[in-house]
Amino acid sequence: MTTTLTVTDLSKHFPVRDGRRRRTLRAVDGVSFTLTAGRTTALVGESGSGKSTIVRVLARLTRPTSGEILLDGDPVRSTRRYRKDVQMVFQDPFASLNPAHTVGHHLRRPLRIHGVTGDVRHGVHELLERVNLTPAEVYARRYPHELSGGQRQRVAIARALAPRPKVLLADEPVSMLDVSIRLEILNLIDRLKREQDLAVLYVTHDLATARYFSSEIMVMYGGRIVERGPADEVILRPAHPYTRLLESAAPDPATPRAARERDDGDAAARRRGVRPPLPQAGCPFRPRCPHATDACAGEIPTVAVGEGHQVACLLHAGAPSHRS
Amino acid sequence: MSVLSVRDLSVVYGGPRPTHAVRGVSLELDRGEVLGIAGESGCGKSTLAYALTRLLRPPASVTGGEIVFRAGDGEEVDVLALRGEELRRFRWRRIAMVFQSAMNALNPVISVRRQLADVLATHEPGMSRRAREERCGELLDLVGIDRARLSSYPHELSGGMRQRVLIAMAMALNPDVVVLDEPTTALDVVVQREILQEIDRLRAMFGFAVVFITHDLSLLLEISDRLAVMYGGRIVESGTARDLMAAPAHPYTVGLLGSFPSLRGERRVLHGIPGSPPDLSLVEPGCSFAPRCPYAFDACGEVTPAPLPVGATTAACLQHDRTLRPAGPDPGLAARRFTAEDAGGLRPSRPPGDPEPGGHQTGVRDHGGART
Amino acid sequence: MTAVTAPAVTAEPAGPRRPLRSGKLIAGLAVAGFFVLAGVLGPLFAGDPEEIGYERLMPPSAGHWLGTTNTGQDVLAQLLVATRGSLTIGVVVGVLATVISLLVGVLGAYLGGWLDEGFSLLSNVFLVIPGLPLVILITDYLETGGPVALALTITITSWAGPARVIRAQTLSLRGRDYVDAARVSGERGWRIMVFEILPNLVPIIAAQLVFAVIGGILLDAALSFLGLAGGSAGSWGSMLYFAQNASALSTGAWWWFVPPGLCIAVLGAGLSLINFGIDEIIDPRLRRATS
Amino acid sequence: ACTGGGAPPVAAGGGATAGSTSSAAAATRILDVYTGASGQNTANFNPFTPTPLHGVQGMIYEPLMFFNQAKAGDVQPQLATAYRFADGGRTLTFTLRPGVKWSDGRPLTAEDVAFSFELAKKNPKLNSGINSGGNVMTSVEATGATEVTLKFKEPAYTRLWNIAGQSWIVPRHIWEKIKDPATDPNKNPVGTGPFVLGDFSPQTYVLKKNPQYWETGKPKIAGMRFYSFNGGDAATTALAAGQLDWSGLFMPDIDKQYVAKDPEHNKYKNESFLYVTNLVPNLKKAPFTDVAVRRAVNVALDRKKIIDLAFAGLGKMPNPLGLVLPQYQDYIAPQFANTQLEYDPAKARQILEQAGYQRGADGVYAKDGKRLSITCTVVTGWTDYISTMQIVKQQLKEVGIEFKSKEVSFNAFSAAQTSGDFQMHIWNAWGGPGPYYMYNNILNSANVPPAGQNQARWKNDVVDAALSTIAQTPPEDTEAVKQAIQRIQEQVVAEVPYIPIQQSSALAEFRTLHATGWPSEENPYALALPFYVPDGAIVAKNLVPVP
Amino acid sequence: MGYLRRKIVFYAVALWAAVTLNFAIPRLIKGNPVDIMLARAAQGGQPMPAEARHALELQFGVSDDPLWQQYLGYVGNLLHGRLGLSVTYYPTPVSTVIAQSLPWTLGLAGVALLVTVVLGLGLGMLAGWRRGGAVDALIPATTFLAAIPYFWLALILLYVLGLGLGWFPLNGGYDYAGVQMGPTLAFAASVASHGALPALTVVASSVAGWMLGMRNMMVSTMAEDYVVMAEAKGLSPRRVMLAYAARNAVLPSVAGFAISLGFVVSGLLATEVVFAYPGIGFALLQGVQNADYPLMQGIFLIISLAVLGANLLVDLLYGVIDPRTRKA
Ligand SMILES: Nc1ncnc2c1ncn2[C@@H]1O[C@H](COP(=O)(O)OP(=O)(O)OP(=O)(O)O)[C@@H](O)[C@H]1O
Ligand SMILES: Nc1ncnc2c1ncn2[C@@H]1O[C@H](COP(=O)(O)OP(=O)(O)OP(=O)(O)O)[C@@H](O)[C@H]1O
Ligand SMILES: [Mg+2]
Ligand SMILES: [Mg+2]
Repeated sequence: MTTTLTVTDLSKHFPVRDGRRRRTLRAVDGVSFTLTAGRTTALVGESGSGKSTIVRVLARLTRPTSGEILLDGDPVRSTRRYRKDVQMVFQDPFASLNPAHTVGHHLRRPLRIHGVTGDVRHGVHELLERVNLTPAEVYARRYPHELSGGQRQRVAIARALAPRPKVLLADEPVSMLDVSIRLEILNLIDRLKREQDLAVLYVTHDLATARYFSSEIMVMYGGRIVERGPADEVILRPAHPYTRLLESAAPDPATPRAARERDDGDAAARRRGVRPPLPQAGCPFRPRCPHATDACAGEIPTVAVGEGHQVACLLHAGAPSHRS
Repeated sequence: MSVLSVRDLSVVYGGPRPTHAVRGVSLELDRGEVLGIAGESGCGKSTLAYALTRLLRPPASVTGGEIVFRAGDGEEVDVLALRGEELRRFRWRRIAMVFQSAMNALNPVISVRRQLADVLATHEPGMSRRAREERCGELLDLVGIDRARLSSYPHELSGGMRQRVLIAMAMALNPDVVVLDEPTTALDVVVQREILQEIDRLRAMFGFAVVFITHDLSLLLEISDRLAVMYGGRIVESGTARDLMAAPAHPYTVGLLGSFPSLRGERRVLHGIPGSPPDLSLVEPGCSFAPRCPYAFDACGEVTPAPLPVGATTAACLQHDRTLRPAGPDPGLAARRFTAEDAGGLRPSRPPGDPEPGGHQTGVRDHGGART
Repeated sequence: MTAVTAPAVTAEPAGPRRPLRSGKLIAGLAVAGFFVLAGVLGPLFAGDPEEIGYERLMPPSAGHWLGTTNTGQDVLAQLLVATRGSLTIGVVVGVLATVISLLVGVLGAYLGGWLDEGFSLLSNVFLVIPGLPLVILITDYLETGGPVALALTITITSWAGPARVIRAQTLSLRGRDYVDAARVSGERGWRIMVFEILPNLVPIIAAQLVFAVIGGILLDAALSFLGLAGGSAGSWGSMLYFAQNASALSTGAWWWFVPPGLCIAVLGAGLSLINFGIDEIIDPRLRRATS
Repeated sequence: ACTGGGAPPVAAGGGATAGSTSSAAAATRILDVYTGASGQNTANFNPFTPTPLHGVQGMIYEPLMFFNQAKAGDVQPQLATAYRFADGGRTLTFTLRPGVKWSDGRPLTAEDVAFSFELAKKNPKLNSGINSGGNVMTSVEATGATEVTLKFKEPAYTRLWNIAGQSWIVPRHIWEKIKDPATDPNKNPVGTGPFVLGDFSPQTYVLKKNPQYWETGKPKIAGMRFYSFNGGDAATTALAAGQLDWSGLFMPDIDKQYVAKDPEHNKYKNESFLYVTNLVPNLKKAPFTDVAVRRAVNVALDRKKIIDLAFAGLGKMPNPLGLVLPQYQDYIAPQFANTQLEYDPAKARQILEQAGYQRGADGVYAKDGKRLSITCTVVTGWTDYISTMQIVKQQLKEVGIEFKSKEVSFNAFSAAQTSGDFQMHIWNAWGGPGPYYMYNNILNSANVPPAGQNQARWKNDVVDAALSTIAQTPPEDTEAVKQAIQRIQEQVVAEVPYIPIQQSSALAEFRTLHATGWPSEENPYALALPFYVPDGAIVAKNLVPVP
Repeated sequence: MGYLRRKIVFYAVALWAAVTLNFAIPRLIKGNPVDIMLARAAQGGQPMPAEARHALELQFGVSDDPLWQQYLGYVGNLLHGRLGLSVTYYPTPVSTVIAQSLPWTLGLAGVALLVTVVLGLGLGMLAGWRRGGAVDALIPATTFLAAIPYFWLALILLYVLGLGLGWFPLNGGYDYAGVQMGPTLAFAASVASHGALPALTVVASSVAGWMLGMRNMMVSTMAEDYVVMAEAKGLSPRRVMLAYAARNAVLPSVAGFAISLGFVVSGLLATEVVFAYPGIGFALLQGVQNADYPLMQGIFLIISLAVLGANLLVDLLYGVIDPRTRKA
């Protein structure tokens, strides 16, 4: 049976202070998706759209306001058991390793905690070898500051793999790394995913790597998933105005400079310096959307626009809708 | 006629282990053009930018070379010789700079108005208060920010707005050159795009030359006229964006280009550049990229390569040195591939503990290798 | 997105492997070491500091290296015993204040919520309530305890500052990814506090400890000098008190008055140097450009 | 009874050689005085409060008579010219001096005197000691224009000092209008004394000459300025710098610190017969319940060394009788005429061994498994006592007694005195104008704290009876008084309730640059201590400015 | 909890704590004013007769009421501004004693603090600006100064500059014999010359802390991009130093100002004793020595209130100088 992590109607609200008024920030608002073993799901979206919040909720670092998380169809068990199955790789490899401990320590602890049987030392070496940090004995003795960024991130990945998890959450795992080593790390995650049949959630800003490394892409805006579908579908045939904006903004040397300047109305959405606040109901992108109508303030149905390709936008509401 | 010529510039951070951050860099910046400088973190890009704007502070010092600025009327200024009042007047009016992080480049406790007006008050003391106020408003208009925001403090602005304020500030005196040191790295892609377009528009309007620094090669390829690729304090390859993309001559450039998947294009072999950047405190002969270079051969460890014209670009790589390789560069390199397997030459000895580059191809759907 | 790969030179938090090379630190440690040695071994070699003799108010001589008091006691012997006393007070205050501040600061900041609100309120209140008057009042109550009770009292007024510093630092450490990473690994709360956060607080703790030691010694000196230390604790301060009582300075007996004050100042400066050294290790920017 | 005025002061020799001051300037010169005040002055000129400003008692308000403690039996008339006991000491009549005027010009009347005594009687808060006739007074009446009669429940012979010498006479016409005499600061004092209030500030104040003072020609000096210092050292500094004309500071090295600075003018007098410093054993606590221990300690002390080292050689040898000598030489029982305090460590050990103590391995005697260990409480920072402790410790160690000293705050010390929660402490015993006073203070079982100063908590029937006898005996009957005193001496010598350390060293420093006429060994017309009441006033009015 | 609410709770609790500590501590101290006064009288040679104890107890209002009743009474009196009568200066009200001494302390502390802060921040700024320069080289020397106990420095200065060289008067708040208190030039001059040495002591021993703090902040601030940017803008060095570097570097010092007040008060206490300065520090010492509960309470309360008030002021001021705190 393949492992799945199913998230249903997940919400996370933060009380925030707006000048003198208090209001609720819906960082994540009714999000549902499934992570499947052996597959990478990418989560993209603009800064502040709630990507990290989802990851933190899934990693049990933050309590959700509402929603259900099922691991292999079961509701979540004790945190410790859960953590054995769901692990996380952080964005910043410099911050996610404790400067006071050796690489060996970072790997030994999860092995001990999760009762991995057998020789712990051997387990550590095995992990290091799996992420290509050889000779393992040498690396096990090093401190994080003696490693380069890429090496650190590999240690972080090894740590996440230590309890033999089924789900790996990776929150922008390479955005802090130099371009030249990003690919290596992504390739490593990809390989491990296949070797260990992991379900991977890959959070990123970078549409290009999202397309390359994942089978499915989910696009978030304002706490909601506004579009999802097979990677190539979403990138090459974006349906939601926000996805289109995102896609057009991404640098792509393959596309000639002039071609970027096509006027699809997105420019209007870009010209604003100030981000309008998120509306309380309806489509969150409405205030920036060139196609917005009054109807966008109402209920937004999720419609399928292709094979497994869904979008929450009234522009496509003509198509048969599948509520999620 | 270049507005800025840099010849053989070297910068060293003093201390117990001096860091040779910029090593004999030569550049020409033409009036009105966009010169992109790309390179890995720590390769000396910012140091170069600070040297151009004379902002280096101890322990950094320029140890050699010269920087010449040519004003519109042809008058030449030896930038490195400027002192005191002269230097003060030269700054910003001639070369302005936009910093990487607008959050840090704006003083958090002074209002936007005062930070803008400061420039005007210093460089145009004759200007009346009212005129200054008006000009500040104009500047904000220019970058698409509401004038009312003049009274705001930096923390009250979004990241994109702050970056725009910085750009407005750079425009204040109509400078000849604007140095942009990673002006958009901290921003959301959408906002990043807005800012880039803003810069492009203003450049068209005022005609200043731009030195654009970033590690994001795909971005540079898109926006710059000419490109220089830096590695280990040196410029290893330069040329027009089109030429560089089409026919990179240096293995590092090849590797770098291979690190960026194309958003919409064909899927192709993707690989990183294994290994770590060089230690800039070591001054040894030889090519600093050699330890990571799949095409390195014996001479690479001994001879420091000089820039050579290779096709349409200029590259500092011994593979193209006919005296050392009469047969011409390795075919893999000629085919612009960056893999050990493809490398026909000797495999470089790796620094201890560096991983095998193995596995870097797995998982990537290879749609036919190199482009044609 | 920021790209970072080069071994960072500046932003690096102090790891245990960071070389502790700092001239100030070494000089400071040397001074402190000297006093510790004097305090521990000195009294064994010095004569009886209470031995009263007929050689009253004698200037330094071969017999009495630092002269005698108005009752003919040997100043050097007294100074050595006082060194022990002052150091004891300083160290006890330092350790206690640091322990309390660690408990309050780390627990509060890590657990957060009402506990943190309560703890930080408490430490803020203790910070604003003037210390010396409070200590004066309390020592009066604790008349009998001797140096340890005095140290306890001084501690009451000296834990709050360090607690605030440690809390702030813990708050910042708590937000670090490696703490979250440890949680994701399944580490328990106390283990995270003790093994993940505490080691990274070490430089700050050291700085606070040193600071509290200076504070303890100075406060004890002030209290003793005012005659409020509740019993002659045998510290530099009480030596000064007795010297002052006997008008040592106005009778020209500088050898009685100057050494204890100088000891306080030199030790204080030495400890400050240690602090600077630690500061420079935490924040290398503070190093002198030339060093 | 006594007659006559105060003895004319002997003119001090020398005289100012620096005589740049004209005699007119001398006459207006204000002398600078330090009485030991510290901190700020607050304007309190109410003589009935516990701590009025120095000079209020004596210089502004006067008592009826002056009891000179510097000279045994010397009693000088002041506002009263004579007194008379009747009715077995239960009635006391004063004859008042005629022609005395209040400083506002009104005459002093018998009504004023009666009112002053009545005030304390009516107002329990005022009854706080020196200004009281005690609550034994039943009535007070002006029995004539210059005569006042007081009646008592019990014979008041021994209370004459308090009644006549330490009770302040205030003008009725002013004080009857004062609502609460216990707390009124009496900002504009009107008295009969030789001085009146000049200017006042929280830092300093001046009492200036009362031109209509009853003793003609006095005072001669223009006035005195009273200083307040925040510490002994500041005062010492000022004194050494020649800023003060008169003070009562204890200076261990007075010759070096003070006299040497200006040997010609800087003089001092050691009033060494005022009190006795005792080690006070708590007789209610072991081991002092055992007289052998007290006696052993008593002979184990080398007092010469203690006085030399701890009291800078300024104290006098005390005697086993606990009397101040030579003041009361006449009262010594013949059998004790030549008794001195012994220093004999061997004898101390012998006493202990006879009493059944055995020396332990640590060199300390023990009995019934209890080591002979004494803890003596001393006030923090009282350096001469602390030094004493250090010497005593060494000396007792010699004879096999462990001695520890414990320094506590004055607060805690005084609380322990009252509660009896101490084993031993060191304290001064003071007397009065006669041997009775000291004995009564420290030996009378009625005066066990909190009531009085019997700190040893001694109860001896013979002593109590003797003290009671003296209280019932008219002072004229000196022989009866003497016999009673001698009965007490026998008990004291046998029982050793206190262990005397030294006879007082109270220093009075005065400069002869601006004034002469200070008390001297030859003419001890009053204690030279400026803080002593009313002696300070007596000295002040007898000073002669140096032209 | 919101920022504002947190602040209000803080001030309320701090105030309550100060008031209650103030009530509790003197009651925990052994001894009472009557015992003290009797002991003092006895020690001073004028032992009081047995009746005196009761009279004194009446006068000083030594109370056997249950503590809570005393507490209520105490709080009630405070609310009416009644601090009771001082024992030491009986029957003077505590408020009068405080009113007499407070101006001296305020004046001395105010001037000393002002000089310290201005000097310390100024020197710190210069030291940080020219790191490794002449001013920076002063730092070790000032550290040594800072480690010297206030009172010891005070005494040494007193003996060297006062007694030895005669440059300064030895003690007191002004020349008591020479000039009259009043709004005259002579008085002002006398106050100034008497205050100079105590103030110098305070300045000398506390300036280092400010200097060092400012220097370190300055060094950190100088590395900030906005300072580099200000330089890049071609602003004059003076302007960069003052408006960009120092302006920001001073913020933590301002925040620490109120906290440091407590230390200044403590230091002043010892200094006042040494210089016989007629301030509140010595009054407190007297209060303690005489078990003068009302006086101790009054002074402790005043000091606490002053420090709290200063904190409040700094909190308010901080909002003005650091716009970032206005929101949040
Ligand atoms: N603890 C918190 N308290 C209040 N608001 C929060 C908290 N954590 C996150 N938020 C808010 O929730 C929203 C979503 O944040 P989140 O970090 O999930 O975004 P993100 O998509 O990961 O952004 P980025 O790409 O910048 O990492 C943001 O507006 C953020 O300010
Ligand atoms: N103040 C300094 N002292 C010593 N070395 C320094 C200092 N600043 C930078 N360096 C070193 O100089 C080299 C070049 O730094 P620089 O900041 O120019 O790199 P960069 O290319 O701008 O990198 P990034 O992309 O991370 O901004 C690096 O190796 C860095 O470690
Ligand atoms: Mg995020
Ligand atoms: Mg840079």
